[in-house]
Amino acid sequence: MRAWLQPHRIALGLIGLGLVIWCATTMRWDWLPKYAPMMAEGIWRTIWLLVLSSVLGMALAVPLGLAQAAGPWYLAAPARVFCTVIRGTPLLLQIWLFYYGLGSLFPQFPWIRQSDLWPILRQAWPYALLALTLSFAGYEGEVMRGAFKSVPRGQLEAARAMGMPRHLILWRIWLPQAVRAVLPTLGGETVLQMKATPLVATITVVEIYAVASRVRQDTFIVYEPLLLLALVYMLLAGAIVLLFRQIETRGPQVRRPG
Amino acid sequence: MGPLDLLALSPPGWGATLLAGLWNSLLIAVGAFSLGLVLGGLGAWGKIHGGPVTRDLLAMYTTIVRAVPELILILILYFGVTDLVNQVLIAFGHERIQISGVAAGITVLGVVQGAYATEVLRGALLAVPPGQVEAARAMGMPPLLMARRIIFPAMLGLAMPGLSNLWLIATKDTALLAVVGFGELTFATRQAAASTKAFFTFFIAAGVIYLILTLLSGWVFARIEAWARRGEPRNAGG
Amino acid sequence: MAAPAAETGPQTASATAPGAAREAIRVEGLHKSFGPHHVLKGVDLTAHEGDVIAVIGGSGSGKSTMLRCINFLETPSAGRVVIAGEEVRQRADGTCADRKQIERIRRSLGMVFQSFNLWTHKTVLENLIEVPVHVMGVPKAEAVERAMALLARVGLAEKAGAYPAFMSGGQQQRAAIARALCMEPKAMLFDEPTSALDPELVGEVLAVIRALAAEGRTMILVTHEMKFAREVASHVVFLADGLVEEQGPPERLFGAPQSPRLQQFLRSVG
Amino acid sequence: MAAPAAETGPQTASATAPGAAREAIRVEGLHKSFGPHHVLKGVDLTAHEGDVIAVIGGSGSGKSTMLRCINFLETPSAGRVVIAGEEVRQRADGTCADRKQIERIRRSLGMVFQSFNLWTHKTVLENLIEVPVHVMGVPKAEAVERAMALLARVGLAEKAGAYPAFMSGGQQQRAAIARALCMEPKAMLFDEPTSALDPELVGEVLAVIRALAAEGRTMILVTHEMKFAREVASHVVFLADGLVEEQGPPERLFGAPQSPRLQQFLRSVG
Amino acid sequence: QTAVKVGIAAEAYPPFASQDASGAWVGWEVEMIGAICAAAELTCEIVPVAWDGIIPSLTAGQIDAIMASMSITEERMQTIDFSDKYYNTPTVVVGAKGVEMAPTPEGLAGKIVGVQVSTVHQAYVEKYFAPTAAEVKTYQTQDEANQDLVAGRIDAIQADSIALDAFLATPEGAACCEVKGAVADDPAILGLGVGVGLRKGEEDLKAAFNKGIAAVLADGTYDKITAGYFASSIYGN
Ligand SMILES: Nc1ncnc2c1ncn2[C@@H]1O[C@H](COP(=O)(O)OP(=O)(O)OP(=O)(O)O)[C@@H](O)[C@H]1O
Ligand SMILES: Nc1ncnc2c1ncn2[C@@H]1O[C@H](COP(=O)(O)OP(=O)(O)OP(=O)(O)O)[C@@H](O)[C@H]1O
Ligand SMILES: [Mg+2]
Ligand SMILES: [Mg+2]
Repeated sequence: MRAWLQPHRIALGLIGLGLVIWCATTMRWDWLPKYAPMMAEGIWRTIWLLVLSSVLGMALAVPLGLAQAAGPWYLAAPARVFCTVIRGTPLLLQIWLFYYGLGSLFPQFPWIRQSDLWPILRQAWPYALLALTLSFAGYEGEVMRGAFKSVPRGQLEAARAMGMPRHLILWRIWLPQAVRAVLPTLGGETVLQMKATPLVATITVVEIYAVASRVRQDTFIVYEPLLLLALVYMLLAGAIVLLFRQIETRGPQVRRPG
Repeated sequence: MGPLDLLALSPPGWGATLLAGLWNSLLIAVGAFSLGLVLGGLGAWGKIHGGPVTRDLLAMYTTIVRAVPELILILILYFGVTDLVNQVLIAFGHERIQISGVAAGITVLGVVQGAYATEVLRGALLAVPPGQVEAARAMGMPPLLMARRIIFPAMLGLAMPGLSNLWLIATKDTALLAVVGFGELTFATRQAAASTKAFFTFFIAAGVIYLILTLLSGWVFARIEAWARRGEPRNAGG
Repeated sequence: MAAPAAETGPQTASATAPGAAREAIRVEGLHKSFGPHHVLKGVDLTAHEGDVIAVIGGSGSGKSTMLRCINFLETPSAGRVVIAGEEVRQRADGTCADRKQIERIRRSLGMVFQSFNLWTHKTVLENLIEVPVHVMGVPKAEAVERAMALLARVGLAEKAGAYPAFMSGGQQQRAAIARALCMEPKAMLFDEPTSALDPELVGEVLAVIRALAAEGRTMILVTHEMKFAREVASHVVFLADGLVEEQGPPERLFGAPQSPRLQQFLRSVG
Repeated sequence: MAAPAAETGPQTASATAPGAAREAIRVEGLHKSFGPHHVLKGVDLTAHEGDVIAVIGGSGSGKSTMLRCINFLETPSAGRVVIAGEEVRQRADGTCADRKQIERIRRSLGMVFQSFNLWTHKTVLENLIEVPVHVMGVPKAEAVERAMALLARVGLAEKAGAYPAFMSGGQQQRAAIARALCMEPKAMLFDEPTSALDPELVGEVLAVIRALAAEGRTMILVTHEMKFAREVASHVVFLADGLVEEQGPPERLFGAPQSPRLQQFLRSVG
Repeated sequence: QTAVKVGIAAEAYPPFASQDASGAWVGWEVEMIGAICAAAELTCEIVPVAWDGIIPSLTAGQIDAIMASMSITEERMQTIDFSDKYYNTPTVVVGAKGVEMAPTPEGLAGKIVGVQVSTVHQAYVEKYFAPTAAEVKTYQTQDEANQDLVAGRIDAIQADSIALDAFLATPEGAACCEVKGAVADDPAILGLGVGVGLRKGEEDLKAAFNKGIAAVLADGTYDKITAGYFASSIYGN
């Protein structure tokens, strides 16, 4: 607690508070009541899209990274191609291809339209989630490739020499050390993912950014909705940063020379 | 008109427009990425070795700048700040000034890239075995030389994937500069698509251009990484 | 490269064979090249249960490489390895063919690395109980108890919660020895297990190794300390130029070395 | 913590002082704590030019820490360090105050680490010429020539182009020694420089150290090999429990140890 | 004559304003800017600005007026001023062929209606159809809404007749869909039309634009330009 009461932190806090008060008093917030429910819904949608796509994407990124770092060529090559294509094309394009390309093929098959899946396939969020997940997997697969490579060989040899089965080595030695090395990068990539979610508005999934844009278009008020949006994003990013710092401070602190 | 006519280099084909857009995108991406690297390097160094005030300020920098959408930053910098400066200038009887939209765009993108690069480089910096640094220190290397000759090469291998991600993001984030009236690849694509209604043709064309760009830069990044990892034995399959 | 038939030449080795003792580790015609660099040129070695074999030789003569080939951390370019009567199955390119088999075999071979290779993200205690608990299914409480006993034995009880990066060289080495022992392996491969230890602790390790040998466990250890080799080993192997140059009981090897290479090597010990 | 005034008690040390020889390294009242763990509790040590001081002591007794405090790789909790008559300027918190000064001093102190710490992304030759060329401004051709001569001396000439990760333990250690020598420092700090070397090479290193001492260079070396200490050192320091327990010429220390701790420590050497 | 910088949206919006491959701006609105400015005796310079930056540009003084098919709404009038309308297209509902529906709350009951976000149509749909419709989906562009109608993921779209006529003229539009009729007028939402956006308080400029609009309507210039693009007048009633 005392750590928070350092002079410079108090000063920064006061500056921040001043800014908030200035914004609250001199700017226009009369639109807020009308759009508040929409914003709440948007925030919720942003959060679950972010959480689900990051978790699923990371789950895909690990095998993708591993295959490239140490896999046989028949696994490494497809993983490599996947990551290159995903990282190499705009996410917007991917979202479009999934929704307007893949998604609009389904209705042409009557049996799909009749099936129980249709109410889900008809909606946009599955495509949004799919596109975001694959995108995250592509970027993080690349990060994990480097991370897996960076674990010193001796660490793995020790595990191998003790007869650890491969999956255990991966799970208990290789992955933890690899993830540790790239935690700051992963934290940044998660924040990037948060900022990539607005693209799903193009396929009618309305999250917080789209709500803010709509307020801007409806009312032509420029800065206020964006500032509110920034605040929401800052809170989310703060949560992400805290989460990652929490993980980072577990385990040994890096020994910093003199 | 068929897709090939639409993509022809001279009007009514849009090829020249797209290529000009690509060139602009590259200019901005290179500018922003370079600025980001410099800021990221300084930020990472400060986060690890700086005092408590430096660290808190940098934490704010990375958290806020990464969190706030680039659109807001550029609107505030390009319109808000210009407006403010102009009001002051006019109050004192001076002429209005006009910030260059491109400069504002590169600055904003670079500052944002810097925040991400800070974290990428910080992770890589922390992963450099302390013994490597100690050896340099014990031999009396000055910090800058040590950073350049020992630490930088040692962290490069791990930083490369994160940096290459950032580079690719920089090439695509240039779309933001449409707000300040700058036509780069994404904007040119949309323009062409909307004018001709040939959405599919142009988006695929842009996708292919980006993909080629990715392959080329991927090759460069891979070469750098291989060079950085030349002294490391390969981790064979588990 | 296909494994050539085991040669039986003057270098063929059999550690003192007191009839009854069964073979624990046998290496036949082991070759290993790193690119153009031919490090092992046909090493043969047999260890019976309860044997303590000391491997000596110049720096870079391939001692560590040989040890690493025994549990296939390094893929032999040619040759075969038989552990407790069971041959490690190899593919045509020399890599082991049966993952399950090699994992089982490795669990019966404790290894202490020259560079320790403690897991940096785990405390000493976690390093010790990792394999017993997560691979061999020992209940955690039991593994912790055994680990703490071993740590106390090597004088590291109060470092149980420390991370390896914050320990002295000798402490890391002792932790690495304790980690290998914690698996209760049937045989042990030690790569210079006393390089970072002071004379008192060397004596401790000597006692541990003797106790293990008395239990019938087999040990192969690479060492540079001739005194240690003489005291601990039942059999000494001198490696030079990728081949077993000379071997035999320590008294003979140190007392009356035959080959000029070994004589020269031992001269500097004085 | 402010550095307390240097105490002069029974532990104060002065390595054989033949009047004329100037002081090369002096450490006074050195304390070092890692958190609650008090490792060094007031070490005093003086080395004159041409002295070879062997530091012995149990594992974890603080030998490496002491060596690392001398060139401020570790910040002393208290105490001062004087190199060639020049005191290292410290801030109130013990860190060195003058970067330029400490860098200059470090360049005059070659250090060989217990864990070698060769730069993994540079070949052996590049490791050797790095500091001479890029810090001290030696022309590259000259540095390469000197480096190759040193590598030949430690028997590593044909490994000049190899990366450290692909070399044996002993090869790495020799490369680390050569790297320190390549700077032509006035004094050397060796942390167990022979731990990974076979007897032949130990003899080589011994010869190198003697030659350096004859040139008037000062050396402090931590070692576990009593035989080596006896042969190489002009003065031996026994560290126990964070203090200099006993010191003196090797004949006296090994021949007639006074303190029970040292007697006990040496008993195991046999 | 006063110099006026007229901002247009940099995003193409044919046939009102779009760039051809050589970079020149063409379209009904572009011609209309010239005509209105001439009639209002203003020296106009066209400045393309991306939609996201168009309002900040206006308030920061980098442009003085906006003519970018900007619908007049009560909400927007609290932030900026508008001139009189200079066009207002009829609003229609388009649905899949062979499906019974009418552009009324009852006719669209249980249907999924697509509409472009932040348009008067969205306001209209949310007021009249949302209570009975199964769902209202909002799209960033009209083209995306059209695509989804083709794909069958929505049942109907509401938009201005010009945009939808263009869509129904394409092969896929013609194959799948047809106009279901014009919606009932609600002048408060649909009747305000499209006007010139101006900074608040610039009454002189507003008067000048109003004068110019009245003049082109009166002297036939308006109809002449319109004839080059559309089959009938788009001024509305
Ligand atoms: N960075 C550190 N953080 C915390 N404790 C440390 C750190 N470095 C060393 N220690 C502790 O300080 C003590 C002395 O360590 P030091 O490395 O100096 O021992 P040493 O005498 O060199 O032993 P050895 O002969 O085993 O190398 C040990 O108990 C060690 O665990
Ligand atoms: N991964 C590798 N790639 C290339 N060469 C290697 C590799 N590992 C070892 N070598 C080389 O093989 C030779 C034998 O190495 P090894 O580590 O077995 O020596 P050693 O007998 O253990 O020596 P030491 O006593 O110094 O540890 C050395 O010349 C070394 O440089
Ligand atoms: Mg070895
Ligand atoms: Mg030590």
